[in-house]
Amino acid sequence: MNVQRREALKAGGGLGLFGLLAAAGLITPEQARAEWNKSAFDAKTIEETLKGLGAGKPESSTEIQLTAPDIAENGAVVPVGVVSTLAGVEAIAILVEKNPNPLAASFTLPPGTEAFVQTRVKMGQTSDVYALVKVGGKFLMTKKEIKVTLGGCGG
Amino acid sequence: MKKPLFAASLALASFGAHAAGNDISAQAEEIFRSSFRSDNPKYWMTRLDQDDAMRLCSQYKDNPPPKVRVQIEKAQRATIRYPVDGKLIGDWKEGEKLAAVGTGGHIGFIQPDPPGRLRGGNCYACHQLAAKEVAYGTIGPSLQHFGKLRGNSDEIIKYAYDKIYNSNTFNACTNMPRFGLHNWLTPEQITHIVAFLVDPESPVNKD
Amino acid sequence: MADPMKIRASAKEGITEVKVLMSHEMETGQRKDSSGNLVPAHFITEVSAEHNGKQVLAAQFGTAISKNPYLAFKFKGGAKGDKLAVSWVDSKGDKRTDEVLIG
Amino acid sequence: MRTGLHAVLAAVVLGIGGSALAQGSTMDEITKYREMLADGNPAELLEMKGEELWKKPRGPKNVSLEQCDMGLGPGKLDGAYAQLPRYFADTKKVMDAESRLVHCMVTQQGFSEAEATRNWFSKPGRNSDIESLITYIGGKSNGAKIDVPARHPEEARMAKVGEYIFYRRSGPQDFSCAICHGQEGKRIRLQDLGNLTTRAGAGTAMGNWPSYRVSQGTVWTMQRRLIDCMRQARWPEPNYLADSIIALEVFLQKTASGTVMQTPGIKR
Repeated sequence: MNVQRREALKAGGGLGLFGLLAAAGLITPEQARAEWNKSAFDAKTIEETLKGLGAGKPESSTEIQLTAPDIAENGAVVPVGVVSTLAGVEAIAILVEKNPNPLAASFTLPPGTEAFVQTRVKMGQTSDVYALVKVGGKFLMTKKEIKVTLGGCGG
Repeated sequence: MKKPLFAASLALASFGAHAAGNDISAQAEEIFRSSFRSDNPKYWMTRLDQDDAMRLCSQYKDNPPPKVRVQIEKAQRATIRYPVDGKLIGDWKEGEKLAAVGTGGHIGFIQPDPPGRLRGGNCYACHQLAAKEVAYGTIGPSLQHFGKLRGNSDEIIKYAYDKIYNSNTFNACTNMPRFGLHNWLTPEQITHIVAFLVDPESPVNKD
Repeated sequence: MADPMKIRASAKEGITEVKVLMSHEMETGQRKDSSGNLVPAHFITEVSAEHNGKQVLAAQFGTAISKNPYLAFKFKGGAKGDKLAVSWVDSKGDKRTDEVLIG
Repeated sequence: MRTGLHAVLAAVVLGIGGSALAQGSTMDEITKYREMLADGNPAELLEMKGEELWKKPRGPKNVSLEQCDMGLGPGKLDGAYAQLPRYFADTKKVMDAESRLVHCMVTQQGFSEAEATRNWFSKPGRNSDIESLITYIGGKSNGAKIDVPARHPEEARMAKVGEYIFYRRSGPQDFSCAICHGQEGKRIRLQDLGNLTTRAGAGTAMGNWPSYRVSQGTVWTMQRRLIDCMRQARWPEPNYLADSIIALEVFLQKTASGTVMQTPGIKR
């Protein structure tokens, strides 16, 4: 790791990661994103979350695919991926409707990054999971239900 | 629930002396017993005690010869107790809850149950029951449509009650726990599970 | 200090695929400890990946991302031997950057 | 089938195949779930950490574990885990990977046994060096054949003790290991249960540990796995590194011998 960056990171304090990277000259100020989107992550319903993300009422689209199993063997780790065939996807978000805070993650994709992300989320119970995609300033979505099942030995 | 779960089985009348196994069993039992902390509460350690059925089943790797089998089944039948009011069929909704609960009864220092942890029958661990529960095990037979297929005659109800209370009555050394014998479930709770199995309104028979 | 990440980055037919495992507890703030007290939330909030210094992904995480987070993504370009760096920062200000060469 | 009524009931039961189709797709989805997790196993994080701990001078004597003899000679780790437990002449005991590792931490690094085993498993906010080290040591046998023939008289004795414990029933649920792990093709809820009395079944079970448990958020060692089986049987917990656990391991590894290890694994 580059020494200069290490120092910059150490000195970072309250700047936020992307502010920091900008300060270290690693990314341009345009690339430095907003601070962590507290209002969206703290939201308790899908509607509030969409509002927090500035997504309004997204239309559903068949050009977005949510890759996840229909059934999760355990809710602590549920693999979820989002892929889209749409060109110019700018952002992707993953929402779990019945979690205390639906928003699990949001991704900003600079030009050149494919509309493809995979991660793993926690699910407290069986729920609809939403994949939200921003393309050309417009929001689209798809959703699917993932069943969370119990194990046998009784915890 | 501080009462030893095991009280009932310890009180069982003994038949037959300690299994006369091969050389290794006495030594193995000693090694097993010495694996536990000496400061474990006494009632924890009673869970390592074996009644005659356990000892014989262990000795014969759960496949006892016919004579021993009959002996076990007869002795186990004598342990069954019924609710005071004699009613063997309860509330299927309560039974449905009990069938799904797999928690309870854990002891030890690493991950004991938190206070007030529910204890259930954990039926789905081994049996298919209501169609809507897809996460069921297959150690035991499917019990879906139990009542639909068998009706709810007194005979069937008593069979279901007895089987849950002491499974070894019908099948010595079966995998199924003896829920009533060990006070794991109360007679009343067993009647609820019986209702879950036989009541025509229960999701076991509806869907 | 935070434990290192495990990063795999491989270039194939003009596309680089990146897979990252981060070592982090990802406490939700809703779990109770053995004495019944809530354990405060502590989770990775932001992740950034750069290819030769140019950002190729920015992510924001909430508490619902699983313990020891996994993240995979793809970008156009990238050649064997290029640098790929991933950084994260968490809700307590802890941070970590690791770098690999694209293989 | 000891009574007439029971025979009738059993026959009815066998006739039920109603939702076999639906269940097929359930298991397909569970398979998909497991496949999606297999790529990017967080156990790799512990493996990295374990390697660092293995090579780093530590303890009162400030030496690394690189001269530790896991059974194939000092520092020889490749394939060592797959041949454990085994009899060690220097201690005159049958030891598994964990008891041997602790032995090295005590004799070579100078830790007391209490210090070495204090954090034998992790909890949120408390790391376990043993977990990381065993993940690393286990990983060094990935692809190796399990080979525990138990020919030494002490190993043979432990295998017999293990077999006894495997079938030993007690507790408020009448459990033994064999109840869940003595038959072919069974599941508890949706988790497949290996038949540990067969080579293939024991191989699948033994060859995947150490394994990352997604429900626990960490790697479980074989000691942890077996001690927790006993907890789930509603028994008290055996002590860490107890002979009864090592005996079970000898019995299971002997049965599994000839199968190939795929570790670290990832499980529910």
